[in-house]
Amino acid sequence: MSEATLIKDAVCSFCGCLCDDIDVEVEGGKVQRVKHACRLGSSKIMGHGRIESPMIRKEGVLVACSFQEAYDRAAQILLMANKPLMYGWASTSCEAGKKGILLAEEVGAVFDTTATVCHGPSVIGIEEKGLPGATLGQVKNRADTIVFWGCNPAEAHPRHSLRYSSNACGRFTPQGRKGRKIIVVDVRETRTAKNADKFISITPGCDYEVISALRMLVAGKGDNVPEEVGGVSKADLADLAATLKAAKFGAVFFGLGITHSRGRYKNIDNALSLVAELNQHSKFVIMPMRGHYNVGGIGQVLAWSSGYPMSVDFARGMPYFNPGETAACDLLARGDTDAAMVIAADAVSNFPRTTAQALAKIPVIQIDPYENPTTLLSEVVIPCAIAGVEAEGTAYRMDGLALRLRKMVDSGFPSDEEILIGILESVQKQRLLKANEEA
Amino acid sequence: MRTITITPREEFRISVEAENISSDKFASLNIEQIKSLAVWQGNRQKALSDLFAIEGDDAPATAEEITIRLLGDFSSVKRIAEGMTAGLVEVQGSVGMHAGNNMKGGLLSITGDADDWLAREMRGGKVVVMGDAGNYVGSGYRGEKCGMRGGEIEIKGSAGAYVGEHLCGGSISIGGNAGDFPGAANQGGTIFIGGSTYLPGAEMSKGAITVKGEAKVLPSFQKMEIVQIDGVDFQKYAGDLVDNGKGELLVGVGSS
Amino acid sequence: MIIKGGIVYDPANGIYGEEMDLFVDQGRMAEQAKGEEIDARGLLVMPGGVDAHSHIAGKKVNTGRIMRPDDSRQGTQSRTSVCRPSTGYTVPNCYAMGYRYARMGYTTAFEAATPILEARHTHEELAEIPIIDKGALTLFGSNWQVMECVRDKDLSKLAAYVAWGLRAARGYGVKIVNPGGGEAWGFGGNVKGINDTVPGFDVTPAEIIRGLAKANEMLHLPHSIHLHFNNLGKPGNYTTAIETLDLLRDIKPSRMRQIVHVTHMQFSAYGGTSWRDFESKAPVIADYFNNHNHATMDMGQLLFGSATTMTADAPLEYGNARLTHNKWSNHDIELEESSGVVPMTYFRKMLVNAVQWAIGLELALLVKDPWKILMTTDSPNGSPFVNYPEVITLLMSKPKRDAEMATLHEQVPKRTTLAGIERELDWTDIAIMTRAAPARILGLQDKGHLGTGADGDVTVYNLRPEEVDASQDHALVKKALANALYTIKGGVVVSKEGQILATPPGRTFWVDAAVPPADADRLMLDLEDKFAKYYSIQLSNYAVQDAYLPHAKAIRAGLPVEPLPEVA
Amino acid sequence: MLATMISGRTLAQGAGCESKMSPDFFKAVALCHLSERDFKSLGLSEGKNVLLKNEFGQVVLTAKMDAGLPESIVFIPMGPWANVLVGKETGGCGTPHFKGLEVDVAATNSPVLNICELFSDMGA
Repeated sequence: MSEATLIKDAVCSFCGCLCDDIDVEVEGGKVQRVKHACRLGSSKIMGHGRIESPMIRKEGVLVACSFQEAYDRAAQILLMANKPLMYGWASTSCEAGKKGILLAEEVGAVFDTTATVCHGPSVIGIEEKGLPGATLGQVKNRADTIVFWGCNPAEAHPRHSLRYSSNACGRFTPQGRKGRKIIVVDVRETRTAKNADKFISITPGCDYEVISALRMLVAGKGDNVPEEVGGVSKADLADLAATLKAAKFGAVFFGLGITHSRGRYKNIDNALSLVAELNQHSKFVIMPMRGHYNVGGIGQVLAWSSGYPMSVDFARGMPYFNPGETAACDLLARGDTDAAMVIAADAVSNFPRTTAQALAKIPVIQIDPYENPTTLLSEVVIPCAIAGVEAEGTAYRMDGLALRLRKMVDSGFPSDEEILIGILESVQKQRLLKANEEA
Repeated sequence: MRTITITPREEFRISVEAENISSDKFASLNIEQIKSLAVWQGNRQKALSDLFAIEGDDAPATAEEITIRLLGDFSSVKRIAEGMTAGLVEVQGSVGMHAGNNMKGGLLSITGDADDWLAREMRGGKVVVMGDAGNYVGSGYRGEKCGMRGGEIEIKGSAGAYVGEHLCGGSISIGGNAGDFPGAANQGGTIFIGGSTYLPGAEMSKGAITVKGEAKVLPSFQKMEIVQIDGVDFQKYAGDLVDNGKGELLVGVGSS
Repeated sequence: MIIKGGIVYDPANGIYGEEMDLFVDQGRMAEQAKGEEIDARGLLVMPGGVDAHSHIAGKKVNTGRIMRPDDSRQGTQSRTSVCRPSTGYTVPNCYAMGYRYARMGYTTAFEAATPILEARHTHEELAEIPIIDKGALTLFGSNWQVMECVRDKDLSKLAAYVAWGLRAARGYGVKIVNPGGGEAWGFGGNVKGINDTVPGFDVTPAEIIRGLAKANEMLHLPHSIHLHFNNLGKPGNYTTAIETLDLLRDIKPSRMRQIVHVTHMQFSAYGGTSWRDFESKAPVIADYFNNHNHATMDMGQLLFGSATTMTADAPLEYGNARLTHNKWSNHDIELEESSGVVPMTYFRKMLVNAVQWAIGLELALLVKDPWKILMTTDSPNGSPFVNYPEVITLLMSKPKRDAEMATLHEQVPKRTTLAGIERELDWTDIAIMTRAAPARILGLQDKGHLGTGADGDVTVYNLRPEEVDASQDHALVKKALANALYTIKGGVVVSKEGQILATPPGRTFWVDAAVPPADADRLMLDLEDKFAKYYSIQLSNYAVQDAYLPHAKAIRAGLPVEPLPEVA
Repeated sequence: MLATMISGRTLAQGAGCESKMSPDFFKAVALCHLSERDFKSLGLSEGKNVLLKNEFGQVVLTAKMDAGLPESIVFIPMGPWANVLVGKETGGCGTPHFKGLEVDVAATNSPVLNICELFSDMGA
C-alpha cells in the first residue's frame, strides 16, 4: 500500500469554474478526502460506480470484450458510415479533443460538442456581435455591479460567487459582497435570486424585448418604451438601466435561461449589444456561464483546428460549419446520420426524447467512465479514465483560461486520448487492409 | 430550349449535396458529362448518375437556354441551383436546404416546400415556392454582415424564423405566416408577410417590412401614423431605434 | 542537401546576389554536404523568411476565428495525405498558418502578444502550427507587478519579474502595448500620452517604458523591448512616437542591437488633428530613424480588403468598433492586460484607409537603412500575411505604386509624399527586411542568414534576379513570391511550387534569463501576496508546463553573453 | 392546468448527473416543481405525482412545492424526464427549445417511471 499523499491546488473537473485550489488526499491508490471543493466537485473526485469493462452488443446484450476488440468494432462502425456523428467532448481534456478531431477528419465525420445543447446559441450570438469579456479575476478585483441573467450559479456553479463574483474580494473591491450590487433577472426566484439585491422577474421567452427596452433606456430613449415590457414595469427597467450606467465596473453572467428560451441566439446577440453600449457610460463585460468543465476548451481546440468552435462537418474533407444543419440534434432530428460516437457526454439523457430516439436506430459507440442511458442503446461501450482525476490534460475555464488538469490516481483505464488513438490506428489498419484486398 | 430531367433513384436517408445541379454547371456539358458530375452523400463522393436518373437534350447550350426539371422527392438534396446566373430550375416537389444559394439570375421554381437557408446570400434572379419554406429564407451566412443583396423570393405558404436576416437588398414575400425575427438587421431590403409574425425588424437600419396579420412589435420601435394601402389600414412604426434605425415597419390593424 | 547554382542573397554575410552552391547537413548550413540536389541555377535564393511580428496564436487569434465564421469559410482547402484541412483568410486555422508561411518561403514567425496568464493557450496553438519555428512575445506593459516595481524604482526586482514572467509564459521577449492603457481600460479609461498617470498606480507610461527597457538590458535579452506606442491609431500621434523614442536614447544596449523595436509604425505616423485633416507624418518619422540608431521598426503595412484587427490595445479596439459599427470582442486579463478584436475592411476610396496604405510604404522607402525596418502587415491587422508578396512588389516597383495610386481616393497625393518617392527596393533590401534584419532584431543567431551553422532554412524562388526587372515585371515577381519553388526547413523540402510536401513540427524559442537569487526571493514575496489576494488561480498552476512545448528551444540570458558593444 | 415548463440545473441533479442509473439521481431529477398556489389548486401534497403532457410527449413526475416559482410556471431539473416534453426541432440554430414549453399539468396516481423504464421502448 502506498503512503498517503496530499495533492495541493488540483483543478476540479466538474463545472466551468474549474476551481484550482482543491486539495486531495490519496492513499492506496484511492482518493480519501477532498478539501475546498463544492458538493458537485467532491462527488466527482471521490468517485462512484462506473463501467468496468469494454463491451460489444451481441444478440442484443452487451458482452465484455477486450479494448482492442472494442476499438476494432468502433473503427468498423465509423468506416462503414456515410455520415458518422462524433458528439460530446465537454467532459474530457483538450488532448482527447485533438485526437477526436483527427479521427473525424480521417473518417469524414461531423464533430459536434455539447455546446449545441447549452451555449451554442451564445456562440452564434458572438458570431453576430463579438464577445466583450474578461477573465474572472477581473470581475473579482473590479466589479461593483453584477447581473446574473437566466443563470443560477448557487446551484450550477456553487463556488462562483465566492471565488470570482458576488462575494469575492479584490484590489478595488475590498468589501466583497457589501461593496457590490447584485441583480438577478430570471423567470423564477432561484437560490441565486434570493441572495441578490434586486430580483427582476420576467415572463418566459421575453428576454429579447426586455433587453431592447434596456438598450433604449441606457441610450436615453426611454420615452418610447411602453409602461411594461416582458412582465417588467418600465420603472423597474429604468432603475436597472440607471444602476448599470452608474457602475464602475459591471459584469453580466448569463446562462441557459436565456439560450434555451424563445429568441435563443438573438437574445445573446441583443445582450452583447447592450453590454457594448454600456461601455460608453461605464466599464462592462459579459460572460456565458459554461456548464461542463471543458465545454469551452473543446470549442477552443476545434476553432484553432478547423476555424469553427462546434458543429463542424468534415464529411467532404474540408470543415463546414452551420449549426441548424450540422449540429448533433439537427442531424438526429432529420435522420441524417448513420452512426454515432458519444464521448464524455450523455446524449440520450440530454437530448429531447424524440431526438434521442434517432440514436436508438443507428449504431452508437460510447466512451465514458459511467453507465448512463446512452449505454443502454450503445453497440460498443468503452470505459475510460476520468480526465482530471485519473488522467492529466488541459481544460479551459468559462472565461477561456487554460489550466492543466492533474492525474490524482491511477485507475488502470486508458484515457480518452489513448482510446481515440486506439480507434484511429484501427481505422488506418482496416483501411489499409481493404485497400490491399481491392488491389 | 434545352431541357434536362433529373429523378432521384432512391429515397435518400443521408442527405445529398448537389451544388452541381445548376444551369450554369450543365451549360457546356453533354448528358454523359452531366451524369459524371460530382455529388456528395455524406463522406462519399459519387457521380450524379449514381443517385439520379438523368435524361434530356444532349447538345450543350447556354445557361439561359436550359431548363432543369427535377421530378420526385428532393427534400434531402441540398444546394440545388447554387450560384446559378440564368436559366430555369423547376422542381416538381420539395427541395432540401440551401436551394438557390448565392443565386445571381434565372428562375428557381419549387412546387412543394423548401427547407432552411433558401436563397441564402442571393444576388439576383427569382425564387418561387408554392409551399412553405424553412428558416433563414434569403439570409446571410453565419457571422456575415450581408444576406440577400438582390433578386426576388416569393413563398406562397409560410416561412420559418429569421426571414431575410441581414437583408441588404431585394425583396421577399411570404404569403402566410413568418416565424420569429423576420428582417432582423435589415439594411435595405423589403419583406412582405401576408400572415402573422413575432418581433419583426429587430435592429433594422433601413428597408421596409410589411406584416398584414398580427405582429408582436419591439419596444424599440416608434409608433407612427396609420397608413392605408389598397384599402387596408396599417400601423406604421419606425425603427429599430436601438441602433437609430430608419427602417419602416407596417403592421395590419384590420385583423386584430 | 546541395542547393546548386542559385543567385544567393545573404546580406548578413555580405552576399548580395552571388551565384553559389549551398550545403545543408543535419538540418544546418554546412561547408560541404551530400545527398539530395536542388537545382536552383540562376534562381533567386534567400534564407528562410522570418516574421518578427504576426498574430498567429493564442486567445485573440482564436477569438477572431470564433467570431468570424464568415472569415473561416474563406480559403478552405481539403485535407490531403500530407496536410490537415485549411480554413480562413485573415484568421486561418493553425494548419493553414504553417502551410501558408511555408509556401511563401517563410520558416519562422513570432506571435506578437501573449499575456502571461494566457500563455498556455498560446503554446497550445503554437504547438499545433506545423513546419515553421516560432516564439511568442510576452506582454508586460500594464502589469501590476511591473507598475509597482517601476513606481518603487526597484529595477532589480523588475528585472527579476521580467525573467520570471518570461519563464512562466515561455516567452521570448518583452512586449509593451499602449503601456498603462490596459490597466486604465480595466475601468473603461485610457492613458492619453506618455506622461499621463496610470489610474491607481502612480506611474506614467514613460516610466513603464523606460523601466522595462532598462530591465531588458539588465537581463541581456536577445531581443529589445518591442513597443506598440500609446495613442496608436489616432490622428496626430506622430508626436507621441517621437516623444517616446526620445525617452530611450540614453539607454545603453547590452547586445549588438537596438534598444527598442517599434512595431507597426504605420499606425503611429499620423498627422492632423482629426480624421478630417488626417495626413501622413511618415517623412518626420523616417527622418528620426535616419538620424538615430537606437530604434528599429516594422511597417505594419495596410492593404485594401478584409482584415481582422486584434491587439492588446483594448481601448483602441472599442473605438474601432464604435467607428465602424462592427462586431467587438474585448478581453481583459486580470492584473496584466486588456485586449480587443474587431473585423475591418479597408477601402481604396476611403481617404483615411488610402492614406494609411501610403504611410506604410513611405516609411519603408524613406528609411535609408533596410536593417532598421522590417516588412510586416501586423498580420492580420493591416492585412493577412499571405499578402506579403503584394507589399514586397509595391516596394520594388514604382510603376505598380503609381498604378495602385490611380485607383485610390484622389486626396492621397496631397496627404502623403508617396507619389514623389522614386526609390525602388532591390533584392538585397528585401532579403534584409524579410530575413536578415528580423533575425538580427529578434536576436536569433541561427536565423535569417546562410552562414555555416545557421539553420538549414533556405528559399528558392522561381525567379531569375539577373533577368527579371522587378519594377516592370511586378506581377511575375508577386506570383513567384507567393509560392516558392522550394522552401527548405531544417534541410527538408517542406513546400515545392506551393505544394506542401512535409510537415515537420517547428520549434518554439523562449528565453530563460537568470537573475540573482536575492532578487528572485524578494519578488516571490510580492507574487505570493498577489496570488493570495488578486489572481483567480493559484500560483502553482500559473506557469506554462513543459508539456505545452514539445519542441522547445530555450535561449539563455541574464548574464552578459557577449561584450557590451557601442552602437554604431 | 396549462403551464409553461422550464428546466435547469439543481445542486442534487448536478451531483448525480454522472451516476444517472442510481436511485439518488432518480430522486433528484424526476421532480416537477410547482408554485405554492398551483400545487394547492391541483390538490397535491408532498409525494404526490403529476402528469405533464404536451404535443411532444407525456411524463409522470413527483410534485414538489417551490416558493420561488411564479404561478403557471413549472420547473423540472434538466435531464431525461424533462426532455420527454421537448420537441426535436432546433429552430435553425442547432439547439432544441428546452425552456418555455407549453404543458398541461394534472394530478395523477400513475407511478413515476425509473430510468430503465423510461427508456424501455427505445430498445434499452
